[in-house]
Amino acid sequence: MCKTKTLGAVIPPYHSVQDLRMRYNVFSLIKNSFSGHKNWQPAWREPQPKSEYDIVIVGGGGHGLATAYYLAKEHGLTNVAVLEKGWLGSGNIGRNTTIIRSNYMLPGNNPFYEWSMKLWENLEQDFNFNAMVSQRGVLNLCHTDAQRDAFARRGNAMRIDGVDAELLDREQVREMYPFFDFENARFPIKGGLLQRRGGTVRHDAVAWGYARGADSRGVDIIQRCEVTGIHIENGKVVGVDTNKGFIRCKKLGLATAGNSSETAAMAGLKLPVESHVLQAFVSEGLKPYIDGVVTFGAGHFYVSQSDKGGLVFGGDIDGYNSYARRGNLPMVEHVVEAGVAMIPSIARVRVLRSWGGIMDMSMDGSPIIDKTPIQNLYLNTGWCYGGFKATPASGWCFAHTIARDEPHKLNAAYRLDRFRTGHMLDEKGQGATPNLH
Amino acid sequence: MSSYRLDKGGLIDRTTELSFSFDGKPFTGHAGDTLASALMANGMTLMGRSFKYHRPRGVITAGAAEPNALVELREGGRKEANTRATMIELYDGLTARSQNRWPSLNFDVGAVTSLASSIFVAGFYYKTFMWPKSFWEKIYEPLIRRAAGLGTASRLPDPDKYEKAYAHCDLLVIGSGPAGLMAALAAARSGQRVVLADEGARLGGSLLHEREEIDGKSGLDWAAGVLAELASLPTVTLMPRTTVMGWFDGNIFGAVERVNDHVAVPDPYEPRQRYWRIIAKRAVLAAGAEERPVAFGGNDVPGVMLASAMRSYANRYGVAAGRSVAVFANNDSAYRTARDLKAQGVHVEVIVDSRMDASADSAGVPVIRGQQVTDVSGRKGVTGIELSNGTHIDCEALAMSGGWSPIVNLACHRGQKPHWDKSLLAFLPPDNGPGFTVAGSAAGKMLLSECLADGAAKGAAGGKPVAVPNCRDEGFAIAPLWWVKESHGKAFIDYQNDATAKDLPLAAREGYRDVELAKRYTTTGMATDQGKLGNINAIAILAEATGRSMDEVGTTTFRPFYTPVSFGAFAGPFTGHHFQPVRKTPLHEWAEEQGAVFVETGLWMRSSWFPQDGEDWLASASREVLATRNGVGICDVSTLGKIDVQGKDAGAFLDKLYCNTFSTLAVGKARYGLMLREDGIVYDDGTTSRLADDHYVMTTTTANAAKVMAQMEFAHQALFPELDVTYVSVTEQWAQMAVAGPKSRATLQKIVDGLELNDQTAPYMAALEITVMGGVPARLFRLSFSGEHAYELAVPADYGNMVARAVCQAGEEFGIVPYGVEALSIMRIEKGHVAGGELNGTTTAGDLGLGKMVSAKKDFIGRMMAQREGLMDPNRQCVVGIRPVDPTDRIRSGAHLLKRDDTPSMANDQGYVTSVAWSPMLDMWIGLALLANGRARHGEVVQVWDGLRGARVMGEICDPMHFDKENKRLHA
Amino acid sequence: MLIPCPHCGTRPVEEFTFLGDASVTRPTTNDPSSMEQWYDYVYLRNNPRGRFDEYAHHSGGCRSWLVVTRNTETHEVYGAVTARDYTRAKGARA
Amino acid sequence: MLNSPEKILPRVSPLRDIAIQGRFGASRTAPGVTFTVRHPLSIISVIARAGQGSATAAALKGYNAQWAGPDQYFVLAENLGEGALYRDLKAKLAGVASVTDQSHGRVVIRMSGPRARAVLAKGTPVDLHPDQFPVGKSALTQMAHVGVHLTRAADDAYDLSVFRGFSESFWEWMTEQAEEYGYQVI
Ligand SMILES: Cc1cc2nc3c(=O)[nH]c(=O)nc-3n(C[C@H](O)[C@H](O)[C@H](O)COP(=O)(O)OP(=O)(O)OC[C@H]3O[C@@H](n4cnc5c(N)ncnc54)[C@H](O)[C@@H]3O)c2cc1C
Ligand SMILES: NC(=O)c1ccc[n+]([C@@H]2O[C@H](COP(=O)([O-])OP(=O)(O)OC[C@H]3O[C@@H](n4cnc5c(N)ncnc54)[C@H](O)[C@@H]3O)[C@@H](O)[C@H]2O)c1
Ligand SMILES: Cc1cc2nc3c(=O)[nH]c(=O)nc-3n(C[C@H](O)[C@H](O)[C@H](O)COP(=O)(O)O)c2cc1C
Ligand SMILES: [Zn+2]
Repeated sequence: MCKTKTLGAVIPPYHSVQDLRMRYNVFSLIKNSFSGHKNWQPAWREPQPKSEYDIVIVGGGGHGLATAYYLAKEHGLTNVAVLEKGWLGSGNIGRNTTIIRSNYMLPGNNPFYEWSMKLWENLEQDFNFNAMVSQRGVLNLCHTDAQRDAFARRGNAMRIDGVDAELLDREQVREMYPFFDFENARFPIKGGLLQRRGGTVRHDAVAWGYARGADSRGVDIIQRCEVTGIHIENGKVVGVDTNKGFIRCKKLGLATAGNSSETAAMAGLKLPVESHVLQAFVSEGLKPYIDGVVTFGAGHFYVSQSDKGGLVFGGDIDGYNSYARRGNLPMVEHVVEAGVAMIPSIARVRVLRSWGGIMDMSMDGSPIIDKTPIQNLYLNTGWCYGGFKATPASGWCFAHTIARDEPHKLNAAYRLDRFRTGHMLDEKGQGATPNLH
Repeated sequence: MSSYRLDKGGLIDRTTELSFSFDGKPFTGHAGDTLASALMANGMTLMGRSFKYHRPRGVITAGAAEPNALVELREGGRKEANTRATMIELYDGLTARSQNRWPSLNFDVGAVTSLASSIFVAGFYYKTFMWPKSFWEKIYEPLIRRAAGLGTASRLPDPDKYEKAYAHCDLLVIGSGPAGLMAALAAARSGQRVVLADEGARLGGSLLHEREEIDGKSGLDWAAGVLAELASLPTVTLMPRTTVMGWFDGNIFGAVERVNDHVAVPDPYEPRQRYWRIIAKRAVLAAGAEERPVAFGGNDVPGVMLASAMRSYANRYGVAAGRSVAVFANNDSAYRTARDLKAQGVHVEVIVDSRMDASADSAGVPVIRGQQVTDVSGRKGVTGIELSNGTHIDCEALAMSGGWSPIVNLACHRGQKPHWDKSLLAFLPPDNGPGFTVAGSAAGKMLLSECLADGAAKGAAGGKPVAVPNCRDEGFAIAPLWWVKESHGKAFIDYQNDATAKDLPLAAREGYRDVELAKRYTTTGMATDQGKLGNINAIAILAEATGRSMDEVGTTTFRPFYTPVSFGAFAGPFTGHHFQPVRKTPLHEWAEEQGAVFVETGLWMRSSWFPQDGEDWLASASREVLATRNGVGICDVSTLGKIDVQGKDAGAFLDKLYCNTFSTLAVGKARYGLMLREDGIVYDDGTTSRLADDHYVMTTTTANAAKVMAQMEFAHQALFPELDVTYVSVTEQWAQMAVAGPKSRATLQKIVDGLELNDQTAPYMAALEITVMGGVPARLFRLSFSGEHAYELAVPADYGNMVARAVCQAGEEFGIVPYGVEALSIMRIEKGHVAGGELNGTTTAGDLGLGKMVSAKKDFIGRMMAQREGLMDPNRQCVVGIRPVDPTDRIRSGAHLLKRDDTPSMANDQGYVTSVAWSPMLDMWIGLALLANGRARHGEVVQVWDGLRGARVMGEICDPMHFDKENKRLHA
Repeated sequence: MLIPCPHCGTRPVEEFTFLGDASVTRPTTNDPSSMEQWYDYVYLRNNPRGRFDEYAHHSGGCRSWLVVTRNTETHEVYGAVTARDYTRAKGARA
Repeated sequence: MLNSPEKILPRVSPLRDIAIQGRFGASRTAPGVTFTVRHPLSIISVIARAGQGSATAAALKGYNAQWAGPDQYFVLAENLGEGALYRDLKAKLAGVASVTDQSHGRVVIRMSGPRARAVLAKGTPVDLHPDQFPVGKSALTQMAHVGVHLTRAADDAYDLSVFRGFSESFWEWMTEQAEEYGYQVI
């Protein structure tokens, strides 16, 4: 056997607490290129967990990381750990179709999502990481008069609160996307609701940016650390069991998305949530084809194009409870049939890859950000397919709720007990059937 | 241009010449060629450009894993971007174009990016393009987008057809090499239903391009014999050109058969591709192994290719990759390339073997041991190689082999992880139990004899064994070599995405140490080939960089699809107008005769209005309303859901389903019913009639018919199984027409048999079984949605058109008109009846003004949850009528309501308009709305705010019943 | 996924519609004090990783409601009974 | 007067103008598939009342009763006159089963020929191997997004019964699937 030159020293994980991080910009990039990019600092440390934190956040997804970031940034709370059972961003933040929008219509929802949009609009400068926030426009197509009326209601609900919305007619849609099916469609396109400020964001970069931002403020992000139990004494949370040992904490926030039922069960709570698998897909890379985000109104299909050129698309959940991050063929067909119905020329484009994520489907399709009946235990769940766009506001509001021990006005409607009292936030009007939301 | 076509050999038909063009230039090839082999035969090594740096690229493989030689195939609506030249079977008239280059493949301006490649390292874009903020969307991103992407997709509809099909088998064999053939044979001989699928144009797997002997015959002849036997068995289905692209739950495999991708234009009766769902009791994966490259400088120069691919081009296609070639390997198998090429008369310069102790038979080709290729000279084609000791060797092509990776993809599609084998230097497939086993090289068997025996054993799976044929094995030995770090030039790991070996340690340094993070940060393995070639090298480099073992690093997640699948295949025939089935009512023909304009309502086509003399919808609908209210109109209401409910407990069952009571309904009568969901929200409404003691027929809204049926099935089977009741949809059995207006009775009287219609025989809410037109069985309901004296007449569907015509004839003297759903909707809004806009899944019975219907005496679905405080809140939005203060103003659906002087804001939002209509009776726009505490606000003037359409008018809140409040007409 | 319908034999998942946790039992009382039971029944769900009894409607086949026992992590299907039998058995246990 | 309204009004199949007789699709070989619209038919849905499953089955002996769900059947007959079979069964099964006339609500298409099974395989996931789906067996399934009651009528003949409103769409789909084998409509 012959010897090959090794890399030299093995690159160790970075434990040190002091912040050596250099700012990201074109100058630091050029500077580093002269040294073969050997001098970049890690974007985050890989610390061992301390035995105790003021606040432990379970779940290193978008919401958990954003929560930690805003706890540190907005509330000065930095003795915080984020515990993530997989790798950083391995959950839904790392597998969603990246759409952001604030086209909600219920009073409990709209201001929250609009706040999220505002945070997106300033995010990169805030955390010095290019997450490619790209306001390419989100267009929802309608195919019946009833759908148009519903869009009018929604669009007005947006406009009434100062959120941008435009109602397009058929010709205006055709102008934007002339190669959609306007000739032979089973359900003709009649128009659409456009939010120009909607768009896409590079999903992984959101996790990375928040992680880097939180870490640099002293938050410990601990990967491969699974929470297996929650310790409660006298109705009060005192700490969590993990595969890395017991970690004591004064407050505990659960932001575990599709796994919420499991983590809440560790505290003896049964949630109004089901876990469902949602598939997503990407096509082979193409030259610019679809400029914005478009959703089909006569079937389950939505699509946008990534900066790499892949058409990123998806549709409905598979429809059965699942913790497997993969779906089955019927939904693939269902989604693609709708895709070709909307864009006949797409038939010869090829689907490269499919994957799935586990959605925390709530009973009314709206999230929960709240305190729980257990003292110092806070809950963030119920995002269905829509939690990516919520990431900044969710983190912001959850941080507020934890830090102040009371919900912010923006998340006041996202109460855990709203089903008991009958104050549902049901944008779709489907009722307590999570797989219809 | 010199020819690289060898004088003899190969499985091509040299007597058939096919012409084709590449980038507009004409070429010829032979039947049996791929586009790649034909281009190579014509001396074309440059076939594409890479993603990021636009590096010149040629073929690397002879198969499905090809990352470089991607072309735009065909033209117009048939244009396909990113098609692998190595998989395109040549046909006469083929046209292809290179992609991701401008202005030409040979001279590509985009290649300037490689000048700045020291900046464009992995993840550079996360660190820059943030300033100034507005530049991202306007400047940076468009540039990135234009530079990225590969081929251009067509914007014309695809003219070809696609199909779907199911198959069932006892055993599915994936791959038709020696292992697959033996597996299929073993199962087939014991009478099992076998499907043998291979993505190749021809069955035989590696036997088509290796020179091996089995049972004293050439491997090719042996395979032909086995295939002939399989083909002769009725229980065997052979599926060439069929890629099994995914393994799914229930041992269901997805597969795509390329029925007509090898011809210019498919036969008009045949699909281009057929998508299969293969439901297999058992499956054997015999997909073989993928040879992998080595990372060294210039390992992407056109002319550097995998050793097995070079062998394949020589043996199968009779094409030499160059006039003089060199071989670089860390294992024995590449020696075959030297031997086979030499036997074909190609000059083989040297074998460079990274091992000191290599001992394979080089057939006289000189071997340099213990050396590595550090760099390749040449830009658009290899001119020579540089060794670690500084030696330069001239050659036109370089065959490389970094070892073999079993093709385990499918075995990992359901979440299982492969494990590392230290001696084979390969990830071996996980154990998935007896339902899905792996055989041959896919299971890490490197010797032919092992592949044959393994295939036979996995195929028989404990059943009757088959004799394993004899063969001579080639030895196999390997020593690790992933990355030649002395290289000066770029050493590529992921060719298409331009990820280099150095990107991985960089990712690790920056904290992206997990293999999944490194993948996402560097984009390694994310291109169209999904890392089939390079992922193992990436893992090894990352393992070394982070001091972990291969197993600790592990593979990234294997996902469907094994190779990319066209949208068309998944969609099948369900596109365009056939996206969903069309549902037509029994009166469709009649409505067409009447000039109906149809509208999609769910799957149904409903007549929407019946224009005369160029009327628009509003004029037509208004005329229809007036004619109906002043005389008589007829409307097709067949789409309403109709459910036949029978049994001793039919009444008790309906009492559970509806919030009001039906067990007390008299035979011969109908009653309006309101159905809630268990959460207390209104689900559906409709009338239900009692035809006999144990027989009801209920109607549902068109939209909810299927949902209500499922709800009934659930309620009965899961909640109240003790009830003796049956229910069956009779929606399609009956053609149903509403006949409405003051002259409706007189009209119907003319066709009703032997019954004088009056308020005694047919009072309001009567439900009668009668006959019409001299014996046609019919059901007559005296119901009204329009507020007029009206009936609904149902007749068996096959008679529908005739009966409707007869009604029209009968009403002629009264000026009968057909009216559509637009007119229907106007009349119901005039009467304040709630429909879809108000039954929106969030309203309660109280919100709809129907609170009185809710029984307090019995248990029914939704009873308890409807009593929650949030649903009883008097400030909830409830249904009101609304009309413009200035009758010339228009109100639109979806406008929001604000107090008279409030400024628009969410906090001030009071509700919204749910339905509007132009009322020809009142000569103004009227509407229904949901308004906070609305019932207490009749008479209040509010703003009707429609910022979306730039309108704001004042509206007056009123009773929802806009017209004929006393219901005089109903009882007239 | 293949579901063994007791009436139709084994059929693929595309013929079925799912409705989640089948372990819940509809309360038999309308007494105001039973509100909490009703809330539990309508809104709270068992949502385990692993073995799970769920309602499935053979909507594309015989239209029977079934209770399928399935692993939510591996999607392995252990079996299916009719909802009618399941409910009756539940009643018998209660 | 009640017996035969057909005398006054003929029953009109929804496929009357659609299922046109002739030879279609590929014509290299003899037609692989033959379609016939079986119209008019009497089709009666019979659903056993609680606990009356076997009584219902027994009462249907001698009828052409096709399984159509648990304790449910479609009883078919060539047209016996409007409502005749319905009235007959309703009387026989009083108290035992619910009887509903579906004669007009469903359309039955007979597909036969050597490639009939191949055409069906493009739509239904039901395994049509004769061991699994012998002559006389019925299945409820979905094809081309349409619910189908499928019965094997003979070795290479199948009856497909669909709701009438879907029949035209279904016909279009099914005949297109048969094109590659060539088909005739008789
Ligand atoms: C396919 C797909 C497409 C989507 N598309 C969109 C879209 O276009 N727009 C949009 O707005 N939303 C979309 N969503 C939804 C969105 O991704 C999610 O709602 C959102 O990401 C959820 O919040 P999160 O990022 O915190 O979740 P996650 O990233 O899932 O974070 C939860 C984390 O908790 C960890 N965890 C769980 N249990 C434990 C434990 N016991 N111990 C430690 N850690 C634990 C998990 O590993 C996970 O990393 C999509 C989702 C999917 C799956
Ligand atoms: N030169 C070497 O050292 C070396 C290395 C590895 C293998 N081998 C030899 O190669 C042979 C391997 O035999 P084998 O039968 O295992 O494999 P094979 O390579 O002969 O056949 C595999 C076949 O599977 C097909 N296939 C792969 N994935 C598919 C999919 N998803 N769908 C449809 N088809 C798919 C391929 O097109 C190929 O035809 C043996 O003779 C072995 O000795 C030699
Ligand atoms: C917006 C988006 C774009 C993606 N683009 C690609 C791509 O171009 N190539 C690729 O191989 N995967 C792509 N993926 C899929 C990922 O490789 C991966 O499958 C997904 O993030 C889920 O992770 P997992 O498959 O590791 O479970 C993309 C995913 C997302 C969310
Ligand atoms: Zn069934």
